[in-house]
Amino acid sequence: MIEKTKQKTLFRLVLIMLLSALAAGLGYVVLSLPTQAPGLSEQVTANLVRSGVSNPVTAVLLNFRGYDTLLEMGVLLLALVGVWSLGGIPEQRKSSPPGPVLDMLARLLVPLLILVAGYLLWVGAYAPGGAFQAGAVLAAAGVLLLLAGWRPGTRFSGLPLRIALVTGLGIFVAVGMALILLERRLLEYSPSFAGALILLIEVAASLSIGITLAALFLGGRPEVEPRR
Amino acid sequence: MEEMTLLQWAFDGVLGFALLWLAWRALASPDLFKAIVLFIAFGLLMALAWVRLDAPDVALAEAAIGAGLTGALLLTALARLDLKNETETVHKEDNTPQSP
Amino acid sequence: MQDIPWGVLVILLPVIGTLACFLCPWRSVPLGLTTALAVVVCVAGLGWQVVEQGAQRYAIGGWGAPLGIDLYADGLSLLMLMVTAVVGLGISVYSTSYFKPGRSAIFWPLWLFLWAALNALFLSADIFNLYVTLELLGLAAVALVALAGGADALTGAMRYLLVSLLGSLSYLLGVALLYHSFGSVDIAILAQRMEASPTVWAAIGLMSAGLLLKTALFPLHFWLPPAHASAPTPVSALLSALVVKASFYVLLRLWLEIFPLANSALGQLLGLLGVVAVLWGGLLALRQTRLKMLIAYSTVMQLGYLFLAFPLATAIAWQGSLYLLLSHALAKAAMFMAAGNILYFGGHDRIADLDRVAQRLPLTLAAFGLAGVSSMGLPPSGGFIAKWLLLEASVRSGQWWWAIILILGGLMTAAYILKVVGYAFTQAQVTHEAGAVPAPMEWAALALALAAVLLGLFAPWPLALMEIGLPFGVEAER
Amino acid sequence: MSHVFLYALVGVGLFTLGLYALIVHPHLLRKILAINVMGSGVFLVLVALAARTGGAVPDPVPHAMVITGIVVAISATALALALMLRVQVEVGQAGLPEERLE
Repeated sequence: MIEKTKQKTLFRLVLIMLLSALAAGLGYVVLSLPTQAPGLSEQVTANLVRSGVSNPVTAVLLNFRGYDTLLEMGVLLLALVGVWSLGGIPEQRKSSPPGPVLDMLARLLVPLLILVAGYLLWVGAYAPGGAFQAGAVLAAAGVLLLLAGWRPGTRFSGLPLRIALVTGLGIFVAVGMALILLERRLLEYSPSFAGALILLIEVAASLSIGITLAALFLGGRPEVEPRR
Repeated sequence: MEEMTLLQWAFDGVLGFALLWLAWRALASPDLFKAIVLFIAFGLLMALAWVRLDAPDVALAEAAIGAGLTGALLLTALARLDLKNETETVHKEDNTPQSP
Repeated sequence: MQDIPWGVLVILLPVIGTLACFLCPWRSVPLGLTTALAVVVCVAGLGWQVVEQGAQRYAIGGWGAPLGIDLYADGLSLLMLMVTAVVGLGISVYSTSYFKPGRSAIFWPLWLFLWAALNALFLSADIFNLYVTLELLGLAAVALVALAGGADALTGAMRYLLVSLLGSLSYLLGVALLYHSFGSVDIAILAQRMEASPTVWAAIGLMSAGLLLKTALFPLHFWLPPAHASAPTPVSALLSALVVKASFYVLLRLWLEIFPLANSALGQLLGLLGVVAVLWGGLLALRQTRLKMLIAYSTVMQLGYLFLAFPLATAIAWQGSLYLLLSHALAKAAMFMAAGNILYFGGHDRIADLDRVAQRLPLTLAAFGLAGVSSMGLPPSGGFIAKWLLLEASVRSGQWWWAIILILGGLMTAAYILKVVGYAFTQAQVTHEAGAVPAPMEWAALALALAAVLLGLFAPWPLALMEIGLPFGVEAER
Repeated sequence: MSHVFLYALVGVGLFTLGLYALIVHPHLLRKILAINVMGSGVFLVLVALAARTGGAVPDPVPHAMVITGIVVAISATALALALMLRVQVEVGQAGLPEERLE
């Protein structure tokens, strides 16, 4: 037993030394970088007019590097499919009935959060905000509802829920495919339509993000399987 | 870039140190609940750091997703963990004093 | 025909298939099979395009690197897509009989997601986009391993998830350093701007370490055997055949395109680790008592061979390594499927109790044997061509000692393959009642094993594909 | 200017701190926390160094990358937590078998 503890301490000491060396090396490397580097900011600024939005981060996320975002919507949906596939996740041990305070809080905050989400979505075109932030706020509203004891009804938890979950990725892919059919490139928006298309994708994306994140919080798959 | 004032230096220093300290405490504190709460606090300070680095979009995403929803996920997972067999073990787990 | 962006379809079709399977779980088998066939057609279309017109670059959104993301298809990516399509089709057919309807509805969306991730990874020309595809791939693979349920599979999946995330983060830190050094994440642009500096060395180290962890090169292989052996059989097949190869592909691309300066000492180290992987994997494979564990350790061993090209670093060596990757993908998928059939048939995979499998499952044993021939590197299989190329490369570059390991490894492989085949012919002490194995499962295994052998008979064709776009450069002297 | 490098160094520190915790702590919940701390470290390096443009506005491309990364991180965390709960049901502890939570 003592031998084992000794080994453990020795292991940790060696590990700490190795990791300190790693940190020192990485720190040196970071400090050796030049103090001025424009990165891609000039190109982004130059092409911002054609991107359809004026917030550069939104432009990168949904236009210049929109393909990354498409795949990332896939990652989010995949996580949910994965969690559902595990099945049988234990419920919370004691589900104490939510008190009146929580109930009131939910009634008060949920509409407010939905408003905030809508605002963030709209403002994302030209100021900080956008689909992910809006989706996260929507998810917060959903989590609050779940905490207050609300559960999706059986009518909602089948096909309608699944449709809501895939809308974000679905619209994204549909827009991409439609552009290909119009003999443009994947996700190549014409500057005059870019703003509208981005907004369409963002609305669908934030809805799906919100519901996906709330569903991840709920954990296991709702009991009802969609039926034909 | 703008001239650095002493106050800004102090702010950056304190924030950087607080980030490292909170991360260390979140990873080393023996109580898992406390660890998660510290991790949420860490996420909120990260959001502050993003604001300081002129990244408001990232700050919003971090506050909502990184701190808020991740925290909710962690807490509900902890509530669902069957701690009957682990109550002692979880506390014992980190008995050994740590230095990172 | 000429203008159809086949590469984009190859990525988007499996995503669409996933969404369809997710929305209509009760129809997932026909939807999934249709998608699989459509993807195979699109890969063929892309192949035709690349053969006719040479390497293809496609700027998504019309922006072009460095601002946008490019897709790039040359001979190397095309061959990876093709082997994925062939193995993917085999796995799709196999799984129609393997999974019961309830499981099947869960399997298909995950598998099609994984397929989309693989195709996106092989076509990506952008190191940050590669990070996203790696995460997509890792999460899908983990969820598929966990599908088996039970303590072994779940802990295997958990360990795999942690390892996969650690590898991705290490890779991402390297990406951050490269972006902030050169202002781009496009591979071609990085290749032009590359110059040696401490930052570049750190990036090489971080990215390589992350990818080696995901590729399970010795000594970072510890997570692979439990995860691969405990997964459902179609999943074991696709993990060993394709998923570990994906991170190897990324490593290969980086080494060929943006890290050529690292070839010297680090290449020797990787070669040495490869040698140890071959010996260690072979030794442990010999000692296994369960068939699926044996095959999983054989993967650890075969992955070691792939790294023998790094110290040699000539065009022939890279071609040999890629050839080995292709034939191993086919052979290993066939081998896992054969093992799955035996497991399905007898209810266990203890090697010592393989009760006269030869008489009862002749097709399955034939598949196992043919896949074994390719793994040993016997003519006329794809494994033979691969080892021949590596042998030639090592003799030509005067580093003949790498050749010894090829022969030694072949002998070890022969030993454990023959051990299994031997037990399959003998009668066990306890005879088993056995269920019938559905025909698609047997034929899928045999078809892939035959493909591994055919890869050797038709060697000039893949070798010609490897020249498109010159991913491996030009051989200095002939 | 140099506060950029301060934050980048903090990022490096968080990365190594997380790596240490990931290796030494057997409890899965803590391993998941450790992965998240490592991720935050990488994101900090990405965003901090993006402020070296010399102008008022930092480079937006790493910002977008980090937002992508944050979403990937929460997806992975959700899957990991669900898997941890299943492991606990099957194995009886939220740890990997070779590392007993003694």
